[in-house]
Amino acid sequence: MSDLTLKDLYFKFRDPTAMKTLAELIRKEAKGLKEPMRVMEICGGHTHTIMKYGIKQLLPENIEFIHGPGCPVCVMPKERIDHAIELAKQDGVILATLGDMIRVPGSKSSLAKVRAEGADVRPLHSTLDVLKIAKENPDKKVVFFAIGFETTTPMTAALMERAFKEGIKNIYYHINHVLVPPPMRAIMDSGEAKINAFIGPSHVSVIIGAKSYQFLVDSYNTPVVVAGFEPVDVMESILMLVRQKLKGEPKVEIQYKRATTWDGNVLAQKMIDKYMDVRDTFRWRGLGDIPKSALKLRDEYAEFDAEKVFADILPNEPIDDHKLCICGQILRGLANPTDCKVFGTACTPSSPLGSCMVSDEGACNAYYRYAR
Amino acid sequence: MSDLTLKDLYFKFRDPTAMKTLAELIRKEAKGLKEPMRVMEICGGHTHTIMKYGIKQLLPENIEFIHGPGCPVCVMPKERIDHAIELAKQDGVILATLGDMIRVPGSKSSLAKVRAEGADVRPLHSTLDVLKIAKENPDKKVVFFAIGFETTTPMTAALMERAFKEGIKNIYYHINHVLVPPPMRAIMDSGEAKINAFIGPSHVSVIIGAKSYQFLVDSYNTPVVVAGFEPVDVMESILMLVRQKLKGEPKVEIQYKRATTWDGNVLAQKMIDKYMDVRDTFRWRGLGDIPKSALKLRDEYAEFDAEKVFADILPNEPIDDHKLCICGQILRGLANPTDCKVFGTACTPSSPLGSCMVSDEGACNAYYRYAR
Amino acid sequence: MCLAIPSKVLSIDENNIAEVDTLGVKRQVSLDLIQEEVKPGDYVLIHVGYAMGKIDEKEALESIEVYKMLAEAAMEDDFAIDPEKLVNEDGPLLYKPEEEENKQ
Amino acid sequence: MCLAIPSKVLSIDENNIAEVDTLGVKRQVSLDLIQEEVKPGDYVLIHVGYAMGKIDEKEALESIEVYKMLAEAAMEDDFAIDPEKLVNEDGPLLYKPEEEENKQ
Amino acid sequence: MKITLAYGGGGEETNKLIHDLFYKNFSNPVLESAEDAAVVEMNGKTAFTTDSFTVSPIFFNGGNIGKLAIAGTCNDIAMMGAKPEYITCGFMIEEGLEFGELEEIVKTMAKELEKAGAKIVAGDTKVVPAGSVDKIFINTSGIGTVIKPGISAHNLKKGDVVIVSRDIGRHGTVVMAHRYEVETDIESDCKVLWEEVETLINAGIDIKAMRDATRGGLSAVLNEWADASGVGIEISEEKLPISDEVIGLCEIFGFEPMDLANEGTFVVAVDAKDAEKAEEILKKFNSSASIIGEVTDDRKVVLTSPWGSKRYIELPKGELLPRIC
Amino acid sequence: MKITLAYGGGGEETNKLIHDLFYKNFSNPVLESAEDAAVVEMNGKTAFTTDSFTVSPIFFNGGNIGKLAIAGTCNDIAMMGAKPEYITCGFMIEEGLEFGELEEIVKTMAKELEKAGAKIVAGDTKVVPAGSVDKIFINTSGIGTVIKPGISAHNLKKGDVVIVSRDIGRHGTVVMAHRYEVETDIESDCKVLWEEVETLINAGIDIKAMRDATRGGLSAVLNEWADASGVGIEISEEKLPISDEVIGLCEIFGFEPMDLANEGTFVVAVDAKDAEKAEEILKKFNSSASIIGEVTDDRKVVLTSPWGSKRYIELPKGELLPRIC
Ligand code: SF4
Ligand code: SF4
Ligand SMILES: [Mg+2]
Ligand SMILES: [Mg+2]
Ligand SMILES: [Mg+2]
Ligand SMILES: [Mg+2]
Ligand SMILES: [Mg+2]
Ligand SMILES: [Mg+2]
Ligand SMILES: [Mg+2]
Ligand SMILES: [Mg+2]
Ligand SMILES: [Mg+2]
Ligand SMILES: [Mg+2]
Repeated sequence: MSDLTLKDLYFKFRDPTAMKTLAELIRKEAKGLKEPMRVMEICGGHTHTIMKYGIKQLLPENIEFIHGPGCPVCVMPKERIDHAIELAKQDGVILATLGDMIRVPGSKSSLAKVRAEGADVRPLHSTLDVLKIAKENPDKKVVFFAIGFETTTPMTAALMERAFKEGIKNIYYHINHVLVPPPMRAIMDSGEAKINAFIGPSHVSVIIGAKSYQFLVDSYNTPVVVAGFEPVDVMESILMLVRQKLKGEPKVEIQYKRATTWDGNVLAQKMIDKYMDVRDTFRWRGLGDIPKSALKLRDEYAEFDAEKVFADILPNEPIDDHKLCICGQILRGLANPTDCKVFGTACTPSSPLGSCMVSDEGACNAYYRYAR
Repeated sequence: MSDLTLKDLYFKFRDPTAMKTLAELIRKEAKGLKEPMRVMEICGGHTHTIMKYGIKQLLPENIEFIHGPGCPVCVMPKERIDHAIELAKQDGVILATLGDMIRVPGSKSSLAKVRAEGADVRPLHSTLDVLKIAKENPDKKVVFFAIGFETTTPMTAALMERAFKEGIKNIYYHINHVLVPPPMRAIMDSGEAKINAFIGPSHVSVIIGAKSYQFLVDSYNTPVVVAGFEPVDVMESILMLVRQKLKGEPKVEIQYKRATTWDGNVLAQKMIDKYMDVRDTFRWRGLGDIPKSALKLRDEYAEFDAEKVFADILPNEPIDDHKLCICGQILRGLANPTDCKVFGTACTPSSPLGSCMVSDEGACNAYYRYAR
Repeated sequence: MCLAIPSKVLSIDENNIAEVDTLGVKRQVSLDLIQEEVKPGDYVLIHVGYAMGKIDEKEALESIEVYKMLAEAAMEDDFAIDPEKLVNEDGPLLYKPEEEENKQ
Repeated sequence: MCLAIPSKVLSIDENNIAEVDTLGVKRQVSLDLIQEEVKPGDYVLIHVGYAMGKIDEKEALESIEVYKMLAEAAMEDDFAIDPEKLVNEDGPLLYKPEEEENKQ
Repeated sequence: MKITLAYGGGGEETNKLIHDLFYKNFSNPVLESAEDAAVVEMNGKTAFTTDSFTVSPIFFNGGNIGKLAIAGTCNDIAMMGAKPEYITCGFMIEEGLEFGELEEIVKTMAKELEKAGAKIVAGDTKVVPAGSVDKIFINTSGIGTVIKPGISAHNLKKGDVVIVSRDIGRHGTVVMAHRYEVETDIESDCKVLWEEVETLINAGIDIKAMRDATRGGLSAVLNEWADASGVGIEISEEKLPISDEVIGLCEIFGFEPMDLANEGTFVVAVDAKDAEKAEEILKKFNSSASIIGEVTDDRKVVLTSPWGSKRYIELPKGELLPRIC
Repeated sequence: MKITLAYGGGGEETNKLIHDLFYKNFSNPVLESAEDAAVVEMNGKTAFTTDSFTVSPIFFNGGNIGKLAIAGTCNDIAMMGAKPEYITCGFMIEEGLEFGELEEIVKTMAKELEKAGAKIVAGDTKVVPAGSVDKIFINTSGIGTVIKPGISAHNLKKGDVVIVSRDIGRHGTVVMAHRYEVETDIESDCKVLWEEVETLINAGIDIKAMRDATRGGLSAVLNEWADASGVGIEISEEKLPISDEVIGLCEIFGFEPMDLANEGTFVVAVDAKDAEKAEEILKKFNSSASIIGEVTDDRKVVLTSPWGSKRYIELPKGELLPRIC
């Protein structure tokens, strides 16, 4: 076996012949399926891969995708987006957040708009940049609006660790980290979506480990394959799901073996646990209240918790989606973007009505960009 | 007599017929002078009027002008210009000063240059703006670089009065206010300049009163006419000096009666006295050390005295003029700008070698602009 | 620093700040350095944001009157002016004895 | 937030910051979240400024090998692939029994 | 509504801005063909010029930056005896500018273009992050066919007469008044001058040189002419038209009216035989138009006072700063 | 030495800058005549265009803002089948810019002009207070005689072949790498393209449309063409030339190479019969030149993957922001 090169890690997993071969294998083997396979890809990254690489076009009709609530921007309710906007508008506050947040519309504005009005909003590519911003602006309050699933949560914790170690006291954390398993359970419990197979997230799983999906097998008898994020990964995972179906023995399998283990990144898990604990409940956009589905700062860090420090300026009334928007149903696996009446007309990536149209990972956005 | 209009105050004192008539009268009467009349106009404002309105061209050959040290920018030694520059370069300092100071070269740079390099320098038109700047920038130290003869000094005092009344604590004062009578005495004592008549300043006199020049009559037997700043004022004053000469009775006369009195603005004098007292000595550019010729903040305001607060960063070594520059002689009344070898060649208003070329009031500048 | 500008007072506010007019250009200046009463319509000399003195209208008008007489005399003689003719009730024009009185 | 990028470690400094290369683009990332030893030449997954996991080279190469065999089989049959022919010493390709073992 | 960075991305929002605002107001087929470059028919001598407009404030008494941008470039073309025909326009916009302000600027430009009889045929829009530009800069460039060739700053001869088209220093006064926070009702002279120029040309005036007295004011024009033609120019102070407010502002800040910028005022040098006729024509457009002096051979620009004193007029120097001395 | 506000006053210092820097480097008689507008001779169809350059950083791998300013405007002219001839140049400079930096920019411009065979005939310089512009903006406008008429975005017909002149996304990669503080050795493609265009014209290639794929990248060009001509365009992903570093940057930040800006890369649509000849010519200038697809009639821009899946290519939307999702 020759040595691995960096290019291999990209291009070998986008190999055209492998794609065509896997498509042929899936088409052949899927003929044996007794009922249509309704696969939910949990992660928005996979939604993106499926749309960008036209994977649906390679699959037979009895394999269907249901897009899961796997975009952290899309599942944030408007009142929390409003928090980011309110915080950014405060004098003396620099709001730092991941680039994806900049365009998301809250109830009245967006970070892009308040920035145009003079707010100091910094789109980050690396959480480490927050340290730099805080050091360069000692007289400002830097609010880090932290968002993301378990993939991103450890980086927030690691940032806190480093900030405390360096004695930096002007960073405030607004924690919007959500968890993948609870909404899965909620969707399966409601039973509406009729999902009978799962593609498990790539990078969430690197952190939490494949074991975290065992409950889907145990409680709902549904197969799970933890898949890589390249097109070949997804195709291979589909094939693995088909084969599980044919064999009739659901289990959690890992296709993404080059990066995922059964137990995940234990150090990262500990780091999260040090700084954050689970909220009693959290309101998801489209899905409503889900118990124990999100994280918050531990009480001992209350003085750095932006939700507490800025409590008096943060609105907390729940704000519902635009009446015509069916993001909620899409996020629950009950509808496709194309079912929405305003998809591509009143709602486009440049003037989105709902959150699924905003983020590049959102189902509506991905449909708009790649498959209208 | 009809009512006075604002336009009268300008245009009646620039009246062409009056100018021509006065010229004719002066020409006629000056024929009787026994020796050439060597008139020093003390104030740079008069230098400006004389050059701009071509007054020399209207006078007979036996009336000569000698330009006095009456430009406060020109008489500031380079080490004090360097103070302004050093202060402007400090982090967290806003340097506010009158517009005239911006281009003056210090030993290595100028306020215009350090501003181009990022320093926060504010050219003021009104001292009151300092209050506004200080209020808008509570986290900055606003240094007011105060410069000027007795005309301008009361405004610095009035600024301090108002700042203290309003409880503004972030203004620091760098006092460069100089006095008119002491250099007059120094020049007369040296005897080199052979001055036998004076045109007294317009606006300095509004503050200090015409009485302040009585010593020139008493000690040096030299006539003084306090003149307005318009061309007709200057012409009338020349005529008055000629007539004093003819009569042989030197005294202090006021031509500028519409604004000057014998005692001056007593309130302004008190205001100065409240905040400032006289320095033991002050180094004048070109004239050297002159005792009791400048003001400083009273000790009780030491905490707002920029010379004290920033003492450790302010250079104090005397810095001499460019070797070729004869500003010193010009300021002492011993030479004319055209006597300087580099006048109009190496030294021009856009790259001045000496201070007399910098300020619009400076003799070299006025010569360059109006009379090369 | 000797540029001071004659201006007309338009109004005065409760902080002793006057709005003044300079040939159609209006600005705010402080009257804190003037002891005498100032009222709208008065003329003041302005320097770096402050009125530094009132203008004595009578004196100004007198000067203007003298220049007018000068001009008239000049016109008559086509500028071949005879100083001796330039007199009014106070004596010779442009050189009035009252200056003496001021000194005490 | 699931975009994580395979990158090669070039060097590691005293603050546990690594310089990594992504197809010719170099940047600094923190190794604070990796328990295992990381050395230059290793491959890591990068997310928002941190390495979040090492890439198992053996597993990656195995996958690549399988895809290569797949491609060869496909070429032979002009994509009319017989799944039964896609086997190696471990059993059928793409569905290896060892997955079972991991679960404990 | 505020302009966000998205409007400068070159994508959907940029296109929207171009269509809904620019095409709508500047509407013409060449512009709307949206090619990389406009294609127009030109034949013979063609005047070509550019100016960038960075004025602060962007709205002022008598105009806005858009009016300036059209007048400025059309005037530079007109000054060469050419008819302003085709204009390009580059907007550099700060994130956060009010859409309504941009719209007002664009509408003003459209109105001025109509007066000039010119068309915008190509454009470019950039939106830059807050702090990277002060609200909006506009560049305009323009081309036009030379109707009367041979007009040049190099053409002045002794005895030619110099005329100014109206009272000087207005635009500079308006801008300085804003910058230094004094108030005045005076309006900028900002205006397209093609009509005046066309009338002079049609009347057969023997125009030697023309120049709009923009930045640097009348002083700059006269010095540049003297320099380019190797002549002197003597101006009579009495004849210089200047409004009271301009004098007032100059008194306050220690400026010279001749150094202040104009944006709709030009200087024209004509053969002496045509001077009065030219003055008369210009007076019809603005009654303050005036013969101000004549060309001499002593290579200096000289101002003569009403009492006969002379002084030099220099090219303005350095930044225009208020002085107290 | 730093540029101070005095250099923008329109007086002596401005003149010094113009003479010592601009005239010296851009030297030609029309420019040096220093009239209000340049007068040049044009005959027939004339391409006229403008662009403002606001790039940050002003110096980057493979060029600087000056190189961009010349290449950008010359290329827009060339894209109409016209020879870039006369250029105007407006500098908007922030007080405090290093004189040496300005000088380097100007020298680069002079070098690019020479390659393009074009001349700067008119210019304008503004210096604005610190904070009013980010270091320097440059506007260039240009005119040139159309050599091959009829090239237009409206001309595409089904069956025409689309060729890209080299690998895409380089300039955008260089700028984004700087903005988001990652390092790469890749150079911007920034370049004057007239030589390539002239060679195609001289070879008699039946060019339908040409466009340089600047802001908005290849995606914008293809969508604009489809829209203007009422056609579709189908591109093969396999044939798209993209360098590893561009892919690497896109992986990191979640961008699409087709959305990234180019500054010396153009797309040309030719009649199918000439496609291979055109590709061959372009390969002589850059070996990565490639036929990438063809014109269809379904009014969409479609990218076909190597395994036959199709997806739409949209006009890029909004600000290009790095994404984590
Ligand atoms: S298209 Fe827009 S409105 Fe419709 S579901 Fe998607 S995000 Fe909501
Ligand atoms: S011309 Fe210049 S160098 Fe000469 S005396 Fe005047 S200021 Fe000094
Ligand atoms: Mg183009
Ligand atoms: Mg121009
Ligand atoms: Mg112009
Ligand atoms: Mg453009
Ligand atoms: Mg601004
Ligand atoms: Mg001009
Ligand atoms: Mg263009
Ligand atoms: Mg272009
Ligand atoms: Mg210009
Ligand atoms: Mg800057």
